[in-house]
Amino acid sequence: MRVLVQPEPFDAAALLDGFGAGAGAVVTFTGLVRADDGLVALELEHYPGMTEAALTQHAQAAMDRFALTDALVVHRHGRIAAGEPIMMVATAAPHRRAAFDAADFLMDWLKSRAPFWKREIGPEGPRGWVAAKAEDEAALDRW
Amino acid sequence: MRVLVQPEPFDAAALLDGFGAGAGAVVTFTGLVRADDGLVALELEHYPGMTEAALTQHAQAAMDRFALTDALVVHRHGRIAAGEPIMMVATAAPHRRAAFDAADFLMDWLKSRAPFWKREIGPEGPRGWVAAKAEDEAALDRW
Amino acid sequence: MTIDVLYFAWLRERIGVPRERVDTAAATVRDLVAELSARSDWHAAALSDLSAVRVAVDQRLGDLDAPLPGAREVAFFPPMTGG
Amino acid sequence: MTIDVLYFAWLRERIGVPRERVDTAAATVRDLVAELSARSDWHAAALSDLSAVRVAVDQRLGDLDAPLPGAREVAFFPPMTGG
Repeated sequence: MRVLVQPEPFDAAALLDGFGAGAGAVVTFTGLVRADDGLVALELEHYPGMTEAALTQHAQAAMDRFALTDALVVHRHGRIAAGEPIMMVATAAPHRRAAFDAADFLMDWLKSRAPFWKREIGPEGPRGWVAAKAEDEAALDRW
Repeated sequence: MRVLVQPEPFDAAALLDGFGAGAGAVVTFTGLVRADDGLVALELEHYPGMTEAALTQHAQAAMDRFALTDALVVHRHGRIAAGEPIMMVATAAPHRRAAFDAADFLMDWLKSRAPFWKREIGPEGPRGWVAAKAEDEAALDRW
Repeated sequence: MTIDVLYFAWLRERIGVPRERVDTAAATVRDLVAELSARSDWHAAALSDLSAVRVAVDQRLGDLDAPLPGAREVAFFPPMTGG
Repeated sequence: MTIDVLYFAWLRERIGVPRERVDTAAATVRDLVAELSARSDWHAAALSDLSAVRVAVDQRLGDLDAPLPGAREVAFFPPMTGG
Protein backbone atom coordinates (compact mmCIF):
# COMPACT_ATOMS: atom_id res chain seq x y z
CA MET A 1 0.00 0.00 0.00
CA ARG A 2 1.32 3.42 -0.90
CA VAL A 3 0.08 6.96 -0.32
CA LEU A 4 1.71 10.02 -1.88
CA VAL A 5 0.77 13.67 -1.36
CA GLN A 6 2.97 15.90 -3.46
CA PRO A 7 2.99 19.08 -5.55
CA GLU A 8 4.94 17.52 -8.43
CA PRO A 9 3.36 15.73 -11.40
CA PHE A 10 3.41 11.97 -10.90
CA ASP A 11 4.61 9.32 -13.32
CA ALA A 12 1.64 6.96 -13.50
CA ALA A 13 3.49 4.36 -15.58
CA ALA A 14 6.35 4.21 -13.09
CA LEU A 15 4.01 4.03 -10.09
CA LEU A 16 2.01 1.23 -11.69
CA ASP A 17 5.02 -0.78 -12.80
CA GLY A 18 4.67 -4.07 -10.95
CA PHE A 19 1.53 -2.89 -9.14
CA GLY A 20 -0.92 -5.74 -8.62
CA ALA A 21 1.62 -8.50 -9.27
CA GLY A 22 -0.14 -11.76 -8.45
CA ALA A 23 -3.60 -10.18 -8.48
CA GLY A 24 -6.26 -10.92 -11.05
CA ALA A 25 -7.71 -7.43 -11.37
CA VAL A 26 -6.28 -3.92 -11.27
CA VAL A 27 -8.44 -0.81 -11.51
CA THR A 28 -7.06 2.70 -11.79
CA PHE A 29 -8.82 6.02 -11.64
CA THR A 30 -7.10 9.19 -12.79
CA GLY A 31 -8.62 12.61 -12.25
CA LEU A 32 -7.55 15.35 -14.65
CA VAL A 33 -8.11 19.10 -14.55
CA ARG A 34 -10.75 19.98 -17.14
CA ALA A 35 -10.38 23.25 -19.01
CA ASP A 36 -14.07 24.12 -18.46
CA ASP A 37 -15.03 27.77 -18.86
CA GLY A 38 -11.52 28.78 -19.79
CA LEU A 39 -10.04 27.33 -16.62
CA VAL A 40 -6.26 27.68 -16.69
CA ALA A 41 -5.36 25.78 -13.53
CA LEU A 42 -6.58 24.57 -10.18
CA GLU A 43 -4.88 25.50 -6.96
CA LEU A 44 -5.19 22.89 -4.26
CA GLU A 45 -4.67 23.62 -0.61
CA HIS A 46 -4.21 20.72 1.78
CA TYR A 47 -3.69 20.18 5.51
CA PRO A 48 -0.12 18.94 5.88
CA GLY A 49 -0.03 16.02 8.24
CA MET A 50 -3.76 15.42 8.39
CA THR A 51 -4.05 14.89 4.65
CA GLU A 52 -1.40 12.16 4.54
CA ALA A 53 -2.81 10.51 7.67
CA ALA A 54 -6.39 10.60 6.38
CA LEU A 55 -5.42 9.19 2.99
CA THR A 56 -3.41 6.41 4.60
CA GLN A 57 -6.26 5.57 6.94
CA HIS A 58 -8.77 5.34 4.11
CA ALA A 59 -6.48 3.41 1.81
CA GLN A 60 -6.13 0.91 4.68
CA ALA A 61 -9.90 0.88 5.15
CA ALA A 62 -10.31 0.03 1.46
CA MET A 63 -7.64 -2.70 1.74
CA ASP A 64 -9.52 -4.30 4.64
CA ARG A 65 -13.06 -3.83 3.42
CA PHE A 66 -12.47 -5.13 -0.11
CA ALA A 67 -9.68 -7.60 0.73
CA LEU A 68 -7.35 -5.84 -1.69
CA THR A 69 -3.88 -7.18 -2.38
CA ASP A 70 -2.60 -3.64 -2.93
CA ALA A 71 -3.71 -0.02 -3.09
CA LEU A 72 -2.16 3.22 -4.26
CA VAL A 73 -3.32 6.79 -3.72
CA VAL A 74 -1.49 9.76 -5.22
CA HIS A 75 -2.84 13.27 -4.80
CA ARG A 76 -1.23 16.51 -5.85
CA HIS A 77 -1.56 19.90 -4.19
CA GLY A 78 -0.49 23.37 -5.24
CA ARG A 79 -1.07 24.67 -8.75
CA ILE A 80 -2.09 22.13 -11.35
CA ALA A 81 -2.54 23.23 -14.95
CA ALA A 82 -5.61 22.33 -17.01
CA GLY A 83 -5.12 19.00 -18.72
CA GLU A 84 -2.80 17.63 -16.05
CA PRO A 85 -3.59 14.69 -13.78
CA ILE A 86 -4.50 15.84 -10.30
CA MET A 87 -4.74 12.45 -8.59
CA MET A 88 -4.85 8.72 -9.11
CA VAL A 89 -6.01 5.71 -7.17
CA ALA A 90 -5.20 2.12 -8.05
CA THR A 91 -6.59 -1.03 -6.49
CA ALA A 92 -5.59 -4.67 -6.93
CA ALA A 93 -7.67 -7.70 -5.96
CA PRO A 94 -8.13 -11.32 -6.98
CA HIS A 95 -11.39 -10.49 -8.79
CA ARG A 96 -12.78 -7.51 -10.64
CA ARG A 97 -15.77 -6.63 -8.45
CA ALA A 98 -13.59 -5.89 -5.42
CA ALA A 99 -11.08 -3.88 -7.45
CA PHE A 100 -13.84 -1.77 -9.05
CA ASP A 101 -15.76 -1.22 -5.83
CA ALA A 102 -12.65 -0.30 -3.86
CA ALA A 103 -11.58 2.31 -6.43
CA ASP A 104 -15.11 3.71 -6.50
CA PHE A 105 -15.22 3.80 -2.69
CA LEU A 106 -11.85 5.55 -2.45
CA MET A 107 -12.93 8.17 -5.00
CA ASP A 108 -16.23 8.90 -3.26
CA TRP A 109 -14.33 9.35 -0.05
CA LEU A 110 -11.58 11.49 -1.59
CA LYS A 111 -14.11 13.82 -3.18
CA SER A 112 -15.80 14.75 0.06
CA ARG A 113 -13.65 13.72 3.03
CA ALA A 114 -10.02 14.19 2.05
CA PRO A 115 -8.59 17.47 3.37
CA PHE A 116 -8.15 19.26 0.06
CA TRP A 117 -9.69 22.50 -1.12
CA LYS A 118 -9.70 23.60 -4.73
CA ARG A 119 -9.63 27.06 -6.17
CA GLU A 120 -10.12 27.80 -9.85
CA ILE A 121 -7.63 29.95 -11.74
CA GLY A 122 -8.84 31.63 -14.93
CA PRO A 123 -6.87 33.68 -17.44
CA GLU A 124 -7.92 36.69 -15.33
CA GLY A 125 -6.46 35.18 -12.15
CA PRO A 126 -7.95 33.35 -9.17
CA ARG A 127 -11.66 32.65 -9.21
CA GLY A 128 -13.59 31.36 -6.24
CA TRP A 129 -13.13 28.27 -4.16
CA VAL A 130 -14.92 25.24 -5.56
CA ALA A 131 -18.02 24.52 -3.49
CA ALA A 132 -18.63 21.00 -2.25
CA LYS A 133 -21.22 19.20 -4.33
CA ALA A 134 -24.30 17.66 -2.79
CA GLU A 135 -23.90 14.74 -5.18
CA ASP A 136 -20.40 14.04 -3.88
CA GLU A 137 -21.72 14.03 -0.34
CA ALA A 138 -24.63 11.79 -1.33
CA ALA A 139 -22.28 9.37 -3.10
CA LEU A 140 -20.74 8.47 0.26
CA ASP A 141 -24.06 7.12 1.49
CA ARG A 142 -23.68 4.18 -0.87
CA TRP A 143 -20.98 2.62 1.29
CA MET B 1 -11.70 4.75 -29.74
CA ARG B 2 -9.36 1.85 -30.21
CA VAL B 3 -9.78 -1.93 -30.18
CA LEU B 4 -6.85 -4.36 -30.30
CA VAL B 5 -7.00 -8.15 -30.42
CA GLN B 6 -3.51 -9.60 -30.42
CA PRO B 7 -1.40 -12.49 -29.12
CA GLU B 8 1.49 -10.24 -28.04
CA PRO B 9 1.82 -8.63 -24.61
CA PHE B 10 0.63 -5.02 -24.69
CA ASP B 11 2.42 -1.96 -23.38
CA ALA B 12 -0.19 -0.37 -21.13
CA ALA B 13 1.87 2.76 -20.50
CA ALA B 14 2.33 3.37 -24.23
CA LEU B 15 -1.35 2.72 -24.99
CA LEU B 16 -2.46 5.09 -22.24
CA ASP B 17 -0.01 7.84 -23.16
CA GLY B 18 -2.27 10.77 -24.03
CA PHE B 19 -5.43 8.73 -23.50
CA GLY B 20 -8.21 10.86 -22.07
CA ALA B 21 -6.60 14.18 -22.97
CA GLY B 22 -9.18 16.86 -22.18
CA ALA B 23 -11.31 14.50 -20.08
CA GLY B 24 -11.78 14.81 -16.34
CA ALA B 25 -11.80 11.13 -15.48
CA VAL B 26 -9.99 8.07 -16.79
CA VAL B 27 -10.66 4.56 -15.50
CA THR B 28 -8.64 1.52 -16.49
CA PHE B 29 -9.23 -2.12 -15.76
CA THR B 30 -6.48 -4.67 -16.28
CA GLY B 31 -7.11 -8.39 -16.00
CA LEU B 32 -4.13 -10.58 -15.11
CA VAL B 33 -3.71 -14.34 -15.16
CA ARG B 34 -3.76 -15.60 -11.56
CA ALA B 35 -1.51 -18.51 -10.67
CA ASP B 36 -4.33 -20.28 -8.79
CA ASP B 37 -3.90 -24.01 -8.18
CA GLY B 38 -0.50 -24.07 -9.82
CA LEU B 39 -1.80 -22.58 -13.05
CA VAL B 40 1.07 -22.00 -15.46
CA ALA B 41 -0.76 -20.24 -18.27
CA LEU B 42 -4.09 -19.65 -19.93
CA GLU B 43 -4.69 -20.43 -23.56
CA LEU B 44 -7.27 -18.23 -25.19
CA GLU B 45 -9.06 -19.13 -28.37
CA HIS B 46 -10.96 -16.43 -30.24
CA TYR B 47 -13.11 -16.13 -33.35
CA PRO B 48 -11.03 -14.11 -35.82
CA GLY B 49 -13.18 -11.46 -37.43
CA MET B 50 -16.14 -11.80 -35.09
CA THR B 51 -14.08 -11.02 -32.00
CA GLU B 52 -12.72 -7.75 -33.39
CA ALA B 53 -16.16 -6.77 -34.72
CA ALA B 54 -17.91 -7.59 -31.44
CA LEU B 55 -15.36 -5.68 -29.37
CA THR B 56 -15.60 -2.68 -31.65
CA GLN B 57 -19.39 -2.74 -31.51
CA HIS B 58 -19.45 -2.87 -27.72
CA ALA B 59 -16.76 -0.25 -27.27
CA GLN B 60 -18.95 1.99 -29.46
CA ALA B 61 -22.02 1.07 -27.40
CA ALA B 62 -20.15 2.14 -24.25
CA MET B 63 -19.04 5.39 -25.94
CA ASP B 64 -22.64 6.22 -26.80
CA ARG B 65 -24.33 5.03 -23.64
CA PHE B 66 -21.96 6.75 -21.21
CA ALA B 67 -21.03 9.73 -23.43
CA LEU B 68 -17.37 8.81 -23.24
CA THR B 69 -14.72 10.98 -24.82
CA ASP B 70 -12.59 7.92 -25.54
CA ALA B 71 -12.44 4.17 -25.01
CA LEU B 72 -9.78 1.51 -25.41
CA VAL B 73 -10.11 -2.27 -25.39
CA VAL B 74 -7.09 -4.57 -25.68
CA HIS B 75 -7.52 -8.33 -25.45
CA ARG B 76 -4.89 -10.98 -25.97
CA HIS B 77 -5.39 -14.48 -27.32
CA GLY B 78 -3.12 -17.49 -27.51
CA ARG B 79 -0.97 -18.57 -24.60
CA ILE B 80 -0.65 -16.12 -21.72
CA ALA B 81 1.61 -16.97 -18.79
CA ALA B 82 0.46 -16.66 -15.17
CA GLY B 83 1.12 -13.16 -13.89
CA GLU B 84 0.77 -11.52 -17.28
CA PRO B 85 -1.97 -9.07 -18.24
CA ILE B 86 -4.59 -10.71 -20.42
CA MET B 87 -6.67 -7.66 -21.26
CA MET B 88 -7.31 -4.02 -20.48
CA VAL B 89 -10.11 -1.55 -20.94
CA ALA B 90 -9.82 2.19 -20.49
CA THR B 91 -12.59 4.78 -20.50
CA ALA B 92 -12.46 8.56 -20.49
CA ALA B 93 -15.31 10.90 -19.61
CA PRO B 94 -15.86 14.38 -18.22
CA HIS B 95 -16.87 12.96 -14.81
CA ARG B 96 -15.97 9.91 -12.77
CA ARG B 97 -19.36 8.16 -12.61
CA ALA B 98 -19.54 7.69 -16.39
CA ALA B 99 -15.92 6.53 -16.63
CA PHE B 100 -16.40 3.98 -13.83
CA ASP B 101 -19.73 2.69 -15.10
CA ALA B 102 -18.51 2.36 -18.67
CA ALA B 103 -15.46 0.32 -17.64
CA ASP B 104 -17.65 -1.86 -15.44
CA PHE B 105 -20.16 -2.32 -18.28
CA LEU B 106 -17.44 -3.23 -20.78
CA MET B 107 -15.96 -5.78 -18.38
CA ASP B 108 -19.31 -7.43 -17.64
CA TRP B 109 -19.87 -7.69 -21.35
CA LEU B 110 -16.37 -8.97 -22.15
CA LYS B 111 -16.64 -11.69 -19.51
CA SER B 112 -19.73 -13.28 -20.96
CA ARG B 113 -20.31 -12.04 -24.52
CA ALA B 114 -16.94 -11.54 -26.15
CA PRO B 115 -15.95 -14.48 -28.36
CA PHE B 116 -13.06 -15.81 -26.28
CA TRP B 117 -12.67 -19.21 -24.68
CA LYS B 118 -10.10 -19.94 -22.00
CA ARG B 119 -8.30 -23.16 -21.26
CA GLU B 120 -6.10 -23.66 -18.21
CA ILE B 121 -2.57 -24.98 -18.57
CA GLY B 122 -1.00 -26.59 -15.50
CA PRO B 123 2.55 -27.89 -15.02
CA GLU B 124 1.16 -31.24 -16.21
CA GLY B 125 -0.20 -29.71 -19.45
CA PRO B 126 -3.62 -28.56 -20.62
CA ARG B 127 -6.48 -28.77 -18.15
CA GLY B 128 -10.10 -28.26 -19.07
CA TRP B 129 -11.84 -25.33 -20.65
CA VAL B 130 -12.98 -22.71 -18.18
CA ALA B 131 -16.72 -22.93 -17.70
CA ALA B 132 -18.81 -19.79 -17.95
CA LYS B 133 -19.80 -18.49 -14.53
CA ALA B 134 -23.42 -17.88 -13.62
CA GLU B 135 -22.27 -14.73 -11.78
CA ASP B 136 -20.72 -13.34 -14.97
CA GLU B 137 -23.94 -13.96 -16.82
CA ALA B 138 -25.98 -12.41 -13.99
CA ALA B 139 -23.70 -9.35 -13.93
CA LEU B 140 -24.94 -8.40 -17.40
CA ASP B 141 -28.48 -8.00 -16.09
CA ARG B 142 -27.39 -4.86 -14.27
CA TRP B 143 -27.18 -2.92 -17.53
CA MET C 1 -26.51 -23.68 -50.47
CA THR C 2 -22.96 -23.96 -49.16
CA ILE C 3 -22.20 -22.84 -45.63
CA ASP C 4 -18.96 -22.77 -43.65
CA VAL C 5 -19.52 -24.30 -40.24
CA LEU C 6 -17.02 -23.34 -37.52
CA TYR C 7 -16.43 -24.93 -34.13
CA PHE C 8 -14.56 -23.43 -31.19
CA ALA C 9 -13.07 -24.60 -27.89
CA TRP C 10 -14.31 -28.02 -26.76
CA LEU C 11 -16.72 -28.31 -29.68
CA ARG C 12 -13.75 -28.03 -32.04
CA GLU C 13 -11.85 -30.63 -30.06
CA ARG C 14 -14.70 -33.12 -29.74
CA ILE C 15 -15.84 -32.82 -33.34
CA GLY C 16 -12.22 -32.96 -34.44
CA VAL C 17 -12.18 -30.15 -37.01
CA PRO C 18 -12.16 -26.34 -36.66
CA ARG C 19 -14.37 -25.86 -39.70
CA GLU C 20 -16.11 -27.74 -42.46
CA ARG C 21 -17.99 -26.75 -45.56
CA VAL C 22 -21.48 -28.21 -45.78
CA ASP C 23 -24.03 -28.29 -48.53
CA THR C 24 -27.39 -27.82 -46.91
CA ALA C 25 -30.98 -26.84 -47.47
CA ALA C 26 -31.57 -26.16 -43.77
CA ALA C 27 -34.07 -23.40 -43.14
CA THR C 28 -32.90 -22.67 -39.59
CA VAL C 29 -29.98 -23.32 -37.29
CA ARG C 30 -32.07 -26.05 -35.68
CA ASP C 31 -32.38 -27.86 -39.02
CA LEU C 32 -28.64 -27.48 -39.60
CA VAL C 33 -27.89 -29.01 -36.19
CA ALA C 34 -30.01 -32.02 -37.13
CA GLU C 35 -28.08 -32.44 -40.37
CA LEU C 36 -24.69 -32.03 -38.69
CA SER C 37 -25.61 -34.49 -35.96
CA ALA C 38 -26.12 -37.14 -38.64
CA ARG C 39 -22.54 -36.66 -39.89
CA SER C 40 -20.80 -38.59 -37.11
CA ASP C 41 -21.21 -39.77 -33.55
CA TRP C 42 -18.83 -36.97 -32.54
CA HIS C 43 -21.06 -34.35 -34.09
CA ALA C 44 -24.12 -35.91 -32.48
CA ALA C 45 -22.51 -36.02 -29.04
CA ALA C 46 -21.10 -32.48 -29.23
CA LEU C 47 -24.42 -31.04 -30.35
CA SER C 48 -26.65 -33.16 -28.11
CA ASP C 49 -26.97 -30.64 -25.27
CA LEU C 50 -27.66 -27.35 -26.99
CA SER C 51 -28.12 -25.52 -23.69
CA ALA C 52 -24.30 -25.62 -23.45
CA VAL C 53 -23.83 -24.36 -27.00
CA ARG C 54 -23.99 -20.86 -28.45
CA VAL C 55 -24.38 -20.08 -32.12
CA ALA C 56 -23.41 -17.22 -34.40
CA VAL C 57 -24.75 -16.75 -37.92
CA ASP C 58 -22.43 -14.67 -40.08
CA GLN C 59 -20.59 -13.64 -36.91
CA ARG C 60 -23.66 -12.40 -35.09
CA LEU C 61 -25.04 -14.21 -32.06
CA GLY C 62 -28.25 -16.00 -32.94
CA ASP C 63 -30.46 -18.78 -31.70
CA LEU C 64 -31.78 -22.09 -32.96
CA ASP C 65 -34.59 -20.40 -34.83
CA ALA C 66 -32.30 -18.08 -36.78
CA PRO C 67 -33.03 -18.44 -40.51
CA LEU C 68 -30.19 -19.75 -42.65
CA PRO C 69 -30.98 -18.87 -46.25
CA GLY C 70 -28.41 -16.31 -47.38
CA ALA C 71 -26.03 -17.12 -44.53
CA ARG C 72 -22.41 -17.95 -45.37
CA GLU C 73 -20.94 -18.89 -42.00
CA VAL C 74 -22.39 -20.55 -38.91
CA ALA C 75 -20.32 -21.04 -35.76
CA PHE C 76 -20.96 -23.22 -32.73
CA PHE C 77 -19.14 -22.66 -29.45
CA PRO C 78 -19.51 -22.90 -25.67
CA PRO C 79 -20.55 -19.89 -23.58
CA MET C 80 -17.82 -17.28 -23.82
CA THR C 81 -15.27 -16.81 -21.07
CA GLY C 82 -13.29 -13.72 -22.00
CA GLY C 83 -11.72 -11.10 -19.81
CA MET D 1 -4.38 25.80 27.84
CA THR D 2 -2.70 26.81 24.59
CA ILE D 3 -4.13 25.59 21.31
CA ASP D 4 -3.00 26.14 17.72
CA VAL D 5 -5.96 27.16 15.60
CA LEU D 6 -5.64 26.59 11.84
CA TYR D 7 -7.75 27.97 9.01
CA PHE D 8 -7.91 26.70 5.44
CA ALA D 9 -9.21 27.89 2.07
CA TRP D 10 -11.66 30.79 2.31
CA LEU D 11 -11.61 30.74 6.10
CA ARG D 12 -7.88 31.40 5.98
CA GLU D 13 -8.39 34.20 3.47
CA ARG D 14 -11.28 35.89 5.28
CA ILE D 15 -9.74 35.65 8.73
CA GLY D 16 -6.42 36.75 7.26
CA VAL D 17 -4.07 34.29 8.95
CA PRO D 18 -3.37 30.60 8.33
CA ARG D 19 -2.91 29.88 12.03
CA GLU D 20 -2.89 31.51 15.41
CA ARG D 21 -2.04 30.40 18.90
CA VAL D 22 -4.81 30.98 21.43
CA ASP D 23 -4.93 30.67 25.16
CA THR D 24 -8.31 29.28 26.06
CA ALA D 25 -10.34 27.51 28.69
CA ALA D 26 -12.97 26.38 26.17
CA ALA D 27 -14.54 23.03 27.04
CA THR D 28 -15.76 22.29 23.52
CA VAL D 29 -15.24 23.44 19.94
CA ARG D 30 -18.46 25.42 20.30
CA ASP D 31 -17.00 27.37 23.20
CA LEU D 32 -13.81 27.98 21.22
CA VAL D 33 -15.81 29.34 18.27
CA ALA D 34 -17.48 31.82 20.63
CA GLU D 35 -14.09 32.99 21.92
CA LEU D 36 -12.60 33.24 18.42
CA SER D 37 -15.61 35.17 17.13
CA ALA D 38 -14.88 37.85 19.74
CA ARG D 39 -11.38 38.34 18.35
CA SER D 40 -12.35 40.38 15.30
CA ASP D 41 -15.20 41.10 12.93
CA TRP D 42 -13.44 38.89 10.40
CA HIS D 43 -13.44 35.96 12.78
CA ALA D 44 -17.07 36.59 13.65
CA ALA D 45 -18.12 36.76 9.99
CA ALA D 46 -16.13 33.71 8.92
CA LEU D 47 -17.49 31.61 11.78
CA SER D 48 -21.06 32.92 11.67
CA ASP D 49 -22.49 30.16 9.50
CA LEU D 50 -21.12 26.96 10.97
CA SER D 51 -23.11 24.80 8.57
CA ALA D 52 -20.50 25.80 5.96
CA VAL D 53 -17.58 25.01 8.27
CA ARG D 54 -15.94 21.70 9.17
CA VAL D 55 -13.69 21.20 12.14
CA ALA D 56 -10.82 18.86 13.01
CA VAL D 57 -9.43 18.41 16.50
CA ASP D 58 -5.86 17.14 16.50
CA GLN D 59 -6.29 16.32 12.80
CA ARG D 60 -9.40 14.22 13.27
CA LEU D 61 -12.78 15.36 12.00
CA GLY D 62 -15.00 16.37 14.86
CA ASP D 63 -18.07 18.43 15.58
CA LEU D 64 -19.04 21.42 17.69
CA ASP D 65 -19.49 19.28 20.74
CA ALA D 66 -16.02 17.77 20.56
CA PRO D 67 -14.23 18.25 23.91
CA LEU D 68 -11.11 20.42 23.84
CA PRO D 69 -9.19 19.68 27.04
CA GLY D 70 -5.99 17.93 26.04
CA ALA D 71 -6.24 19.05 22.40
CA ARG D 72 -3.25 20.80 20.80
CA GLU D 73 -4.57 21.75 17.38
CA VAL D 74 -8.00 22.74 16.09
CA ALA D 75 -8.62 23.42 12.41
CA PHE D 76 -11.54 25.12 10.70
CA PHE D 77 -12.18 24.71 6.98
CA PRO D 78 -14.92 24.52 4.37
CA PRO D 79 -16.31 21.15 3.16
CA MET D 80 -13.53 19.31 1.36
CA THR D 81 -13.32 19.23 -2.41
CA GLY D 82 -10.54 16.79 -3.25
CA GLY D 83 -10.18 14.44 -6.18
